[in-house]
Amino acid sequence: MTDANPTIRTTLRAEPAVPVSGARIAVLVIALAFLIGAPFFVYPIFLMKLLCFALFACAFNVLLGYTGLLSFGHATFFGGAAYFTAHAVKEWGLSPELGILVGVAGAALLGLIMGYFAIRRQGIYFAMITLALSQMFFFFCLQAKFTHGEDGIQSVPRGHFFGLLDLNDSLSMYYTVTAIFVGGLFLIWRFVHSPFGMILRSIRENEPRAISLGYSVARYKLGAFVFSAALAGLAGAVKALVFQFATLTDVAWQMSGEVILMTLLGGIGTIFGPIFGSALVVGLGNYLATTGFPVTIITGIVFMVCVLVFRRGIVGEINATRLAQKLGLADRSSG
Amino acid sequence: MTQVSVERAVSSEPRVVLSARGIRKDFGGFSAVRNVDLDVHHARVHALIGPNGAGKTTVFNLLTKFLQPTAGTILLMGQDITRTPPDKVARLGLVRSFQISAVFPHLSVLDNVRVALQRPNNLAHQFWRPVSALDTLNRRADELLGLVGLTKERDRLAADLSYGRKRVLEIATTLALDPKVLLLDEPLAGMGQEDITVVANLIREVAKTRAVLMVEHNLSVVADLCHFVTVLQRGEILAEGDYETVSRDPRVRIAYMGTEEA
Amino acid sequence: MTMIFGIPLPALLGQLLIGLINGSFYALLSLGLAIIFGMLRIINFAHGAQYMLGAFSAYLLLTFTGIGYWGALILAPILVGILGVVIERLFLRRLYGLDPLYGLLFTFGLALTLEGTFRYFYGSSGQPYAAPAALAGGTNLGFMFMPNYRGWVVVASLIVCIGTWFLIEKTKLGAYLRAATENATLVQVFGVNVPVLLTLTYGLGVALAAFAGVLAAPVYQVSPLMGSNIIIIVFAVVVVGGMGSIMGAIVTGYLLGIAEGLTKVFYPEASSIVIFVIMAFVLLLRPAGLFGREA
Amino acid sequence: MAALLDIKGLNAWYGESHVLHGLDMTIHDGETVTILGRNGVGKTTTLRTITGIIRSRKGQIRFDGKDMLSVPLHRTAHHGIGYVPEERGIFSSLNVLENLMLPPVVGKNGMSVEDIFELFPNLHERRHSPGTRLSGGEQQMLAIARILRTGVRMLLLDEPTEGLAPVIVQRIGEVLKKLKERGLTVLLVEQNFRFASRVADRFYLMDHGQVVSEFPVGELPDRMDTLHHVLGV
Amino acid sequence: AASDGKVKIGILNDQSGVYADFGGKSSVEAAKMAVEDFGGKVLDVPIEIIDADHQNKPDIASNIARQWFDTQQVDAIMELTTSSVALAVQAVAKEKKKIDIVTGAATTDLTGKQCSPYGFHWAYDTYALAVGTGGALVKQGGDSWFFLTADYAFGYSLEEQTSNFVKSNNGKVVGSVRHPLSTTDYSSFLLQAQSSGAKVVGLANAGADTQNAIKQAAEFGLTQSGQRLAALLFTLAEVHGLGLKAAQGLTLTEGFYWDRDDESRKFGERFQKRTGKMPNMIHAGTYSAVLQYLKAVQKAGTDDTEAVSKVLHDMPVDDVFGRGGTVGANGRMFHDMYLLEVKKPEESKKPWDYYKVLATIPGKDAYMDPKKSGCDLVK
Ligand SMILES: Nc1ncnc2c1ncn2[C@@H]1O[C@H](COP(=O)(O)OP(=O)(O)OP(=O)(O)O)[C@@H](O)[C@H]1O
Ligand SMILES: Nc1ncnc2c1ncn2[C@@H]1O[C@H](COP(=O)(O)OP(=O)(O)OP(=O)(O)O)[C@@H](O)[C@H]1O
Ligand SMILES: [Mg+2]
Ligand SMILES: [Mg+2]
Repeated sequence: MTDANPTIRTTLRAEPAVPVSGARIAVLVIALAFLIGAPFFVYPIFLMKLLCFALFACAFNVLLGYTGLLSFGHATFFGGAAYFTAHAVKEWGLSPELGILVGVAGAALLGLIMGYFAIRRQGIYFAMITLALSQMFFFFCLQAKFTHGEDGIQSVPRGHFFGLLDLNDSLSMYYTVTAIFVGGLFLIWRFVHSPFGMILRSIRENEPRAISLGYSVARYKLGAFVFSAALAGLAGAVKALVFQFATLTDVAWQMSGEVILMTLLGGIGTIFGPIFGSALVVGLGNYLATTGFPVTIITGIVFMVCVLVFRRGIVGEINATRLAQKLGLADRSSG
Repeated sequence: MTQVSVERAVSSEPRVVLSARGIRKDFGGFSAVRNVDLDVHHARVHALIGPNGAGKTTVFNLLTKFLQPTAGTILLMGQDITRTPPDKVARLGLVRSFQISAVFPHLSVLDNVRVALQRPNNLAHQFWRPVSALDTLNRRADELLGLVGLTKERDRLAADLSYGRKRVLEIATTLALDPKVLLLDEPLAGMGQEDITVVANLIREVAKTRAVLMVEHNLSVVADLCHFVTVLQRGEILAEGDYETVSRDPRVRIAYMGTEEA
Repeated sequence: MTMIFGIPLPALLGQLLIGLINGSFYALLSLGLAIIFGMLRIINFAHGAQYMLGAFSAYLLLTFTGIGYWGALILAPILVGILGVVIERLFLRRLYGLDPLYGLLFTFGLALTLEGTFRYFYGSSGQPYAAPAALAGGTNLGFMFMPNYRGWVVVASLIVCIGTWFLIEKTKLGAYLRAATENATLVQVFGVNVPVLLTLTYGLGVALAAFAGVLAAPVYQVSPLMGSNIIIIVFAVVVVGGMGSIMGAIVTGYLLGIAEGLTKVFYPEASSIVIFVIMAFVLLLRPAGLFGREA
Repeated sequence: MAALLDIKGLNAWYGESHVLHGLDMTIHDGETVTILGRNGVGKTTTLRTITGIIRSRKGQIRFDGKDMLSVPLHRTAHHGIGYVPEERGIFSSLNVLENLMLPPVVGKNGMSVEDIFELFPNLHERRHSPGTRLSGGEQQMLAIARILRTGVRMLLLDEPTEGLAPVIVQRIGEVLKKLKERGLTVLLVEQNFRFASRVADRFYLMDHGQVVSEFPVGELPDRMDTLHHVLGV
Repeated sequence: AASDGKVKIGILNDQSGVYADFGGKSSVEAAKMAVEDFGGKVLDVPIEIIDADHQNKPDIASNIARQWFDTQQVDAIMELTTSSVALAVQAVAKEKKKIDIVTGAATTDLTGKQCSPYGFHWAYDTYALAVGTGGALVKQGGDSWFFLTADYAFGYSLEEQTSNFVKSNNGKVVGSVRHPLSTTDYSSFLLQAQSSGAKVVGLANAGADTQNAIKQAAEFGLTQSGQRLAALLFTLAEVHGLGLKAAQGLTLTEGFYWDRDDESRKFGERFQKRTGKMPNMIHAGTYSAVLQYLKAVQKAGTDDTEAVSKVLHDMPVDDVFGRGGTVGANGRMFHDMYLLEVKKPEESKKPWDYYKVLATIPGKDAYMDPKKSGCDLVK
């Protein structure tokens, strides 16, 4: 294993489980209150978009932050699920919850296939393989009939959630999305801080040792990969319902780059970092759209600055401050 | 060093648990290991010594399947493991340590041991349960840490331990799996004298109920601890027998021990 | 006429040759990537953008100074190489010793910025650039009409590839570079000025990309996006060849170019993904790549 | 004898942590000097500070009369200092021969490749293998051999016997004696006390980043008690 | 009267991405020219133009569209480059009962299955391109065709529609080859086209793909050997990027050419002063769309969507772009299209003198009959 790199373990390091402190609970309560009240101040559809991307970034972070694997192909799961859900709801007439299920299952399946190939290698090889495979999927989507090429699947009906909640009402849509987001986030948190997550961490720390302890490393990595793919799919599926379309932009490799940026900006290996990161990226994209300043240049510069001076990301930097450590918001290892 | 320890474990049932026949490993044109036959017995400490580059670590890698042998067969408790992947071999009860210390640096000492305990206790796959589910392992983990004298360091990060202590931790982790056969690659290298004594005694203790195969350059420990010695040179077996026999062999003295008394 | 799989032999030969031309670009680009990765442990995502910069420099040299193709073939790689040197000095060197992922992410951002900038100033539809008069026209090879310029592309890329390979694998300089990859401090202790070496290496890799860019300018549209289209394919080439293997990068570049060319004849719909499919198979059968060094 | 290496009041830091606290040391031309000390007292750090790998340092280091503090890292070797690190530093992407030929020749009395292969026949046999495919002992030999070719005047050797078979340790001892005959100055860091006592002219005993005592090989028997106490040998 | 004291038009297009040259910032200029030409005020309230760069992302576009409609009192959105964006925004506009006029996207779905009572398609569509290049070129003698088709829905529909016209004009299609999107090297395909012996090689692709194919066709001497190259979606901006040397002899269809007559030249020159380049059909189309919208508001006497839409459907178009144009029940605007050939470098007398007009296709022939469009607004 010549590409094992010793620095990966020290620079991409995750927070260990920490006993819940008072300050943490306070932060959570405030966040929840904010989520509930937000649509009365901010544009709901923008909020929903934000939540979808935040969930996407968090799912991505499971892989990068907690397994040490940089996937450059996560758009496949995000955009793929969006297509599956859109198709299931529009063409098969499935209800939204079943549509989402189809999207998630599809993304998990894609994750299984891509993961099967990619986990054979580590580090940047892994990144490049996922990139190449997602490019294959892009071409598949481009050419497949059901995606309608560059038009995309349009006018996807939102329907009624569990036959009750009318999602065409933007508030009920918003609270549905919020519930899914919170649920997804909880799943991620639980996954990362579970016995399984513990094994993942040990693999990231020292793979040969984990093997010698009898763990079939490939299966654990694959498990993490599929989990991350499925949740990215959840985000994509919900997004398809929110916007009522699924298009090629979500499966293009630029989207994979964007989610990396979100995670990097917010803080790799932190639970809440990607949320801030995605808020910034999405907000920036929207804001720059009307300023006339080219978005790609700004995005590129943000990327470079982040890597050069800001590697821990927003939440990572906050966690590293004395105050955060004192309040028990931060973890033990990042100080 | 001719003294024989009185404490040597009496081998109650010297059955063969790990056996290799005619194993060979070629790297390109170069064969690092050739025609090596080995029998490792239950309840005995078996030493593998030899000059640097003789192929000791390679033999370890072959036995634990970290390397695939070019030829030969390996049996673990009668089961053919020649084609078995390394993690499976570990699950069958053949566990190794590494020549260069192998811990999980950013886990606490306790967690290092708990990770090893997770699998035998069926706590490895649960992604839906909280980590606190692992607290049931604490008792056993603390026991193991106590055994190697790491109780004080229980909550420190493994990375913060000194080299010698890391090696001790590695042994505790290995023991956590309760292996049938234990392969130790230079377990005492880099340890201070106190640790050497602790660990040597520990090896002696655990060997009462399992087989141990170890590579070691510290000949006084080998003399003290091992029931059987195999000397490897240039990938082949040069001599075998108990320490006295082997150390008197002139070929071994020339190839390995040197002319002076070690 | 001899037929192979229902394709006349001459046509097949023609397609093989075309594949080789395509492969010339892949080889040059993957060579540069492999060098930079091999020495700096950085996946140079900006390689495509630097290829584009090469082509654009040729165009700019022509428009603003009147320097034509031949001058640009020398000057553009030097200019872009110098830019590479500056980038390495100012930024990349801060990333050495970190996880290589950071290098990848940084150069990704760099690529976005470079492409964005050119798109901002030159639009997305590109700029015209013509082949030099000496290489205009074509030759009838019997089985196909071969534009002279394409013949030159093959020759030029072969020369540069072999020259670079020799420099890295067969000279002392190459040994320094490879050693510095692993332990730069120690090589410095031995008395070698490693920082300068690394800077030059990055410059060289970037210059190779720019060289490919100038070669490409008369064939492909000189456009800000030309690099981002090709770079992912080149990544796949490098994975197939085995990262860090110079020879691997070159040979695989040509081979995959040919494979792609043939796919365009037999099953054109798949020509965009054939390289990725090959990559998947190679990974299954030889995870280290065709030429990778791994036990 | 002239002082070849003259160190006064040397302090060195790893980031915040202060490791060397005013170290004094003088090595004369042609001497073999061994630094003894327990794990972590700063022996390796001393060598790394002399070569300049550790840049946050204060005090005085003079080599052959020249101030070394301002010399950039890649010029140290050219002044005549060769370093064999604890972890050996064999390059895996280079084969044995390339590893051997890697350091530029900086002085005229370097050994020829033939001499080196005669001294280490193993290396000759494996000369085309990748460097790190050698066993630990072979790598150690290669690391020493590599510096001998360059013709430095002074060799800094960090624990050359760690993890080596007794017979090899013995060979390295012989090599060091031969080097001494050739007039090389050697500063050796060793934990293997028996080995050190065979090759050294003089000893420094270190503790807490300082030299705590210094004595010639002749005084060794009288000092055994202190050494027992400090080193646990 | 205007509902909120002003009439506000949003230009939503790609300003930094692959289609930036299609319309981009210059289209905003075109829109402003229309406002000026109209007099800056309508129904005594000021007219305001705002714009945004949708980066080719439908989600950003639909977000902006919603915000414009809901919080910024935008009355109509125009241009909407690329079909995924156009369809998404048209859906939003329909839901919000607001007007959208598409000039930047090609898909006929906008006035077909996904048509909207408030949605209009102004400049061109795949059908018109097919009629122009496919139908008109056969009449000029190009009666055997070989297609180089981008391997996705857009390419297929261009190829299919074009071959229909080729066939219905008694031409024949001798073959076709599909190439993946973003292919850089076309030589294999060009060789196949060459050996097919077809008189016309039709490029059913777009953007950089078309440009590369044309450039390499010149290299392989396709036109010298008597074949004719026809680009199905190509505009002046791209011809400019390619240069006449590579583009000469190319046939294509556009809905506008600045050097058509005095009126268009005057418009072109004004536009060039402001943007540095001559307008293509998208720029001119956006100009026309804005102007016509303002006229409709004026005529309806209100900016109410229903009323203005009705006027837009009924009122003939008469401006530099849409001379004698009419609007169908499905929102399609019918106007003349031009079959154009790119001049040789030596034929070009002045900057931007790029085209010879081979034929004019009257509006009623250029576009699909609304009855056949599949739009359920057409009874
Ligand atoms: N890279 C480093 N960063 C921070 N502290 C370090 C680093 N390397 C060594 N140290 C610390 O500096 C002190 C001296 O280390 P040094 O390596 O010089 O010891 P040594 O005497 O060579 O020990 P040994 O016999 O184990 O090799 C030790 O306490 C060690 O923990
Ligand atoms: N992956 C490999 N490829 C090629 N040669 C190898 C490889 N691994 C080991 N070797 C060679 O095989 C021989 C035996 O190596 P091994 O590491 O087994 O020695 P060892 O007996 O453990 O030595 P030491 O006591 O120094 O650790 C050495 O000459 C080494 O160079
Ligand atoms: Mg070994
Ligand atoms: Mg040391």
